Amino acid sequence: MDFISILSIFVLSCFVGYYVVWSVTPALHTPLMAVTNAISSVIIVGGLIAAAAAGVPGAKWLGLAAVALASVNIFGGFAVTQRMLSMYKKKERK
Amino acid sequence: MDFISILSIFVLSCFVGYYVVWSVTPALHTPLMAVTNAISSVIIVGGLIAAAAAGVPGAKWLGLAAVALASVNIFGGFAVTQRMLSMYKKKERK
Amino acid sequence: MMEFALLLAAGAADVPAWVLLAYLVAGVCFILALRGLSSPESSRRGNGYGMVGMAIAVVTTLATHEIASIAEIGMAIFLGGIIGLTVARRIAMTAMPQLVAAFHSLVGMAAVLVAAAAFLNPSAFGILGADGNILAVSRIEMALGAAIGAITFSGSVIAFAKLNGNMSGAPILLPARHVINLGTLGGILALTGLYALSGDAGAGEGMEFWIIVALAFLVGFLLIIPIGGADMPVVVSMLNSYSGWAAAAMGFTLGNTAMIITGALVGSSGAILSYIMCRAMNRSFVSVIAGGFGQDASAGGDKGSAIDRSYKAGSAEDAAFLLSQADKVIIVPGYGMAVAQAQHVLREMTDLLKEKGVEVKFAIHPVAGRMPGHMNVLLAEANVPYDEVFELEDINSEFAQADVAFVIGANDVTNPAAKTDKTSPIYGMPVLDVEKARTTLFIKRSMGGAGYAGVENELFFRDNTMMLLSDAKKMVEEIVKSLD
Amino acid sequence: MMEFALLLAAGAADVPAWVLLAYLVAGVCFILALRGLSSPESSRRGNGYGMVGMAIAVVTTLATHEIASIAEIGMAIFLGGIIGLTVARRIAMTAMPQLVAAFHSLVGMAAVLVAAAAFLNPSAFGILGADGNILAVSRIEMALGAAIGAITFSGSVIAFAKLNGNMSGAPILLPARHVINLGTLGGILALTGLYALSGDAGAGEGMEFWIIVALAFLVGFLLIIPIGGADMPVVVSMLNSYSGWAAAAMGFTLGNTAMIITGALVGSSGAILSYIMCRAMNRSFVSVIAGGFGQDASAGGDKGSAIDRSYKAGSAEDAAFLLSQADKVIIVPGYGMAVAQAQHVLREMTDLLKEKGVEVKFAIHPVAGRMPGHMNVLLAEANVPYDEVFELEDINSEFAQADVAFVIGANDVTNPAAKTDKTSPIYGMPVLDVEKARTTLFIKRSMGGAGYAGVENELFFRDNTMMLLSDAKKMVEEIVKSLD
Ligand SMILES: NC(=O)c1ccc[n+]([C@@H]2O[C@H](COP(=O)([O-])OP(=O)(O)OC[C@H]3O[C@@H](n4cnc5c(N)ncnc54)[C@H](OP(=O)(O)O)[C@@H]3O)[C@@H](O)[C@H]2O)c1
Ligand SMILES: NC(=O)c1ccc[n+]([C@@H]2O[C@H](COP(=O)([O-])OP(=O)(O)OC[C@H]3O[C@@H](n4cnc5c(N)ncnc54)[C@H](OP(=O)(O)O)[C@@H]3O)[C@@H](O)[C@H]2O)c1
Repeated sequence: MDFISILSIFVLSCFVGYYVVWSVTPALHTPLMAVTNAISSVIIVGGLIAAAAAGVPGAKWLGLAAVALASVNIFGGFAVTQRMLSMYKKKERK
Repeated sequence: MDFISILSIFVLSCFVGYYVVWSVTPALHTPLMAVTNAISSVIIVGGLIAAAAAGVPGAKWLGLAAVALASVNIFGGFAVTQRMLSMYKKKERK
Repeated sequence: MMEFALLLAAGAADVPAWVLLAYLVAGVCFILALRGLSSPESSRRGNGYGMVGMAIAVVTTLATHEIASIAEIGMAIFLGGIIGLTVARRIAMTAMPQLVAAFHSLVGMAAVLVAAAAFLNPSAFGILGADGNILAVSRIEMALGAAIGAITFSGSVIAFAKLNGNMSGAPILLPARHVINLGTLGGILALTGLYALSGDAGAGEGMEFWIIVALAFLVGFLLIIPIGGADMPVVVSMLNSYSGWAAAAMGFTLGNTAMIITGALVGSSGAILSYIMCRAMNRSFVSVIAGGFGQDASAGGDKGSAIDRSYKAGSAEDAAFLLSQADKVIIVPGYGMAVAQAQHVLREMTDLLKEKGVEVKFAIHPVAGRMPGHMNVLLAEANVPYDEVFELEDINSEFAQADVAFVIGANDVTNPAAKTDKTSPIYGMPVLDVEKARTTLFIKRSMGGAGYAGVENELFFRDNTMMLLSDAKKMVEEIVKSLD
Repeated sequence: MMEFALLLAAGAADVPAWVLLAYLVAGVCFILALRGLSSPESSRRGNGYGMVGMAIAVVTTLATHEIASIAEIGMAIFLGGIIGLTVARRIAMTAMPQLVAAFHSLVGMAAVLVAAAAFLNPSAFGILGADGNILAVSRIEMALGAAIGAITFSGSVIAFAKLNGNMSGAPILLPARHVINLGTLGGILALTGLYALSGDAGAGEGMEFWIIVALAFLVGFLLIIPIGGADMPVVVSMLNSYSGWAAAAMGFTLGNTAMIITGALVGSSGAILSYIMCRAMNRSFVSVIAGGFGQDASAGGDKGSAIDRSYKAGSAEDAAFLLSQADKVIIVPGYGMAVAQAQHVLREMTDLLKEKGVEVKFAIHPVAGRMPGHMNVLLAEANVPYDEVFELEDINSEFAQADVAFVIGANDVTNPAAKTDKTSPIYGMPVLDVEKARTTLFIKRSMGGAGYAGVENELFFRDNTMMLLSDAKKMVEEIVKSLD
């Protein structure tokens, strides 16, 4: 991808981010913080690339460390979000 | 630009379009119709490319016709939108 | 895999970066143009962004192409601009629905012309492959762009003719029309496939392209004639959406960000407005597009009984008396106000009432009139401040405290049958609770005439309703005289 | 112009199309994950989308790279996953602010590690230029990504320590701290520029990179220590935003759509939440970041006078009597409820009241507690149905009809000084009108203790206020006993 494509994608994503976050209901702002945390661990992709490559061993260990840290976040973030969200219930109508 | 970049831009634009249109106040739905009309004449870009190229004369005339039609829309659309919008006024507080 | 990768390799690889950037900026300007419409204050600035975006797109294109004849292009723009500006200045606000339809048809035609030009001169568009054929993916985009454009064109022309009264609004129902339409659409898709796979697809080669265009013109015509005149607003909005997708398709061909963003914006806008209208009318989009509503309904509505039942008629003086005695008046305008062009004199009336210390508000139903936001723009034209105009949800609870609900040319949007009568064609549509006001005044021309949905309104025969039978403009003028 | 074009030519040109498509799909999944949070019903499905998106991104990456050792990678993921899941299962809901801060620090550190790995092994990332140097634009992206990541890391560690009580919440004010901070930030930017322009920038070459990382760790630390513990929520949210921008910067380096979309989403989310908090507190973002609030305010608040003035204290029995006699009770929870973990017993109390036919609602101020949505999640934990919980705008007008406003551990969000006293630090912040209820009950531990803003609350001394001085959990337990 050329730089301008990436830039275009970034600019449009900022608009999407703006609108999508404003549409989150205030009651779910805490889960929002947790889930954005989880998805920002997509940085794991960078760690995997570094860890996968043979060659420079320093880079590989850094990559593995990044993968481990990001994994804490991914599993922890999604799980804690799920735990919170499962608590939000409607009144049971009897 | 490669196809996937274009596709990415398109997909993100659809999200932006969805949110931006829902955020338009219902009182301005008529101007919205007029202004979307005006901006969809960005198709004039295609007409200009065809009209600019030397060579195939048929294509040139088609391009010029497209430019003329799109221009009606651009000038007419923005002008009528402007005319409508200039009518929306707040109460003058005396 | 190789095949697929080749298919995806779009042309024009060596466009300078600043050009791509300029188109991106133009696209962002268009986003800001629509974003401005979130409130009247920001809307004028938004429109400015739209103009800037268009200027950037045009100038960038002109600057990056070897121009054969700038004079001819200038002429074309000048000619189009003059016509556009003249129309925009002259048009009456009540004619907006027609105008929008007419403008759509132009966008549709322009898309067809651009696609045809790309077909004849693909190298100018950078879509000619190394083998002398147009790139397969571009062929698909071109064919679809042309087809959508053609449907938009012929559909909009019919919509214009019906809205403008050049053609009867009654639905014209061909036998087996659904089969014909689906067959033609299927044919277009099949031909697109054939064209994409064809081995002879150089510049101007391939009859398939022209047949697709011809069929698409036909389908646009066939799709719209069975739809009743009153359903046209939904159709116009749908066509708006189509014109957006056509622009997006051409944007794919040209790899042009501005066109893609615009296409997605316009496409969403049309689709969402259609959805909003259908929801507010409690009708399914499919039933609108399938057509025939206007006719069935006017056959089904039992208008006959209206004349037999007793109702209370009033004069302009009675109305003026009731209004001037009231503490709070809520005005409900509808399609009849637009027909009679009564908005200006209505505004005079509210001024007089306000001078007498009466609190006056306007209540707008989401589908009052014949276009989304129709009433708002007419009231704005008559200088009614927009902070005195309220949406249904915001004002509906206030009718119970109002002394007078003043209904001028609205009918369906006040009909309580929508709340109670499951057999009514408007059942389930939200309505304004005008019957909760102490007195309800109804302006319409006759007891016989029904509204858009063709159903009778129970409210006309209630004790606390007074009918003011006359043209809306005349009636309000007389009320103004009596108030003075 | 050539230079510029070269600068813009990012690497890794021959990635197969399906890979790019997969990352796009992952990005769209993340959008849908946040979109799901627009209502509790759709939120669980949204979270599912998020997981799917992450799985797609990970699998795609693994499938397209020659993997040296899948066992090691598997171990790293397994180890991280176990820790993450354990923490997620064990953590108390009241500790969410700390947890979020801790997680942020991990994302920040991961970004630093990835940038460092790219620095050492650029060819694996496809960012090695033909001249043996790392591409200039990638150098900028890497340096910025590493710097933002490092700031996020050290800042989040401090925020965690302050929120978790490992470190005093009091702001630590270095002399000339603004100058030091700005200088260090300037240094980082200057070094980034030097590094980008450097001629020796092969794999692992360039001390600038490491200095940038070191300075960024320092700046993160310096930026956060002067900020009071209570301002931490705004800081955490700001750091969230940073971690998003760091991910986006790495996404530019890798040309990875999923990372770019995520970065923009997370970046906006953090920024908007910070904005919402600041607006609801009527403070400027700059004043939060400039630091020192907690200290100034507790010095400024004239708490001394509180003890001298007379107020009406009540017992649990008095409260139980008033509550059971009421027709309508509105409960206003605040930070004190979280501290005392009183949400479960509060829910028992409301059940008893509902059995007695009392109408009970919850009113949540946008910044009640110490985190956006803090009270909502605690009440949800205690099984309070979310349709009994209302936002400020939706319920504020109902206090006038309530017999009892039951304020449990909230203070600032009820303080009428925000409406009347221009000199108050909370002036202009919207507050809950608890004083309009017939009787107001206030649970807090002592008359001396003030809330977050450190200002006195006039309401404690009003005739229709009854103070219930005790720990919130104990007090509500006693009320429950008396109600039985
Ligand atoms: N706004 C949109 O976007 C949109 C789109 C599609 C469909 N629609 C439909 O349009 C309808 C709009 O409802 P509405 O209540 O505004 O209008 P309506 O139900 O169509 O009623 C119009 C009323 O105005 C009266 N009228 C017509 N000309 C008049 C004149 N010159 N002077 C005085 N009265 C006159 C008619 O009675 P007489 O003939 O007896 O005078 C009729 O009672 C809804 O059913 C809606 O679903 C709206
Ligand atoms: N939610 C957010 O996102 C956010 C972010 C940043 C800042 N803030 C700020 O935080 C504040 C929140 O307001 P708030 O009304 O919820 O809380 P507050 O004003 O901080 O007051 C907390 C109250 O709880 C009492 N309390 C503490 N522990 C208690 C216990 N164990 N049992 C009973 N009472 C206890 C305290 O009095 P005693 O000490 O006498 O018991 C105090 O009156 C606002 O000023 C807001 O601006 C919120």
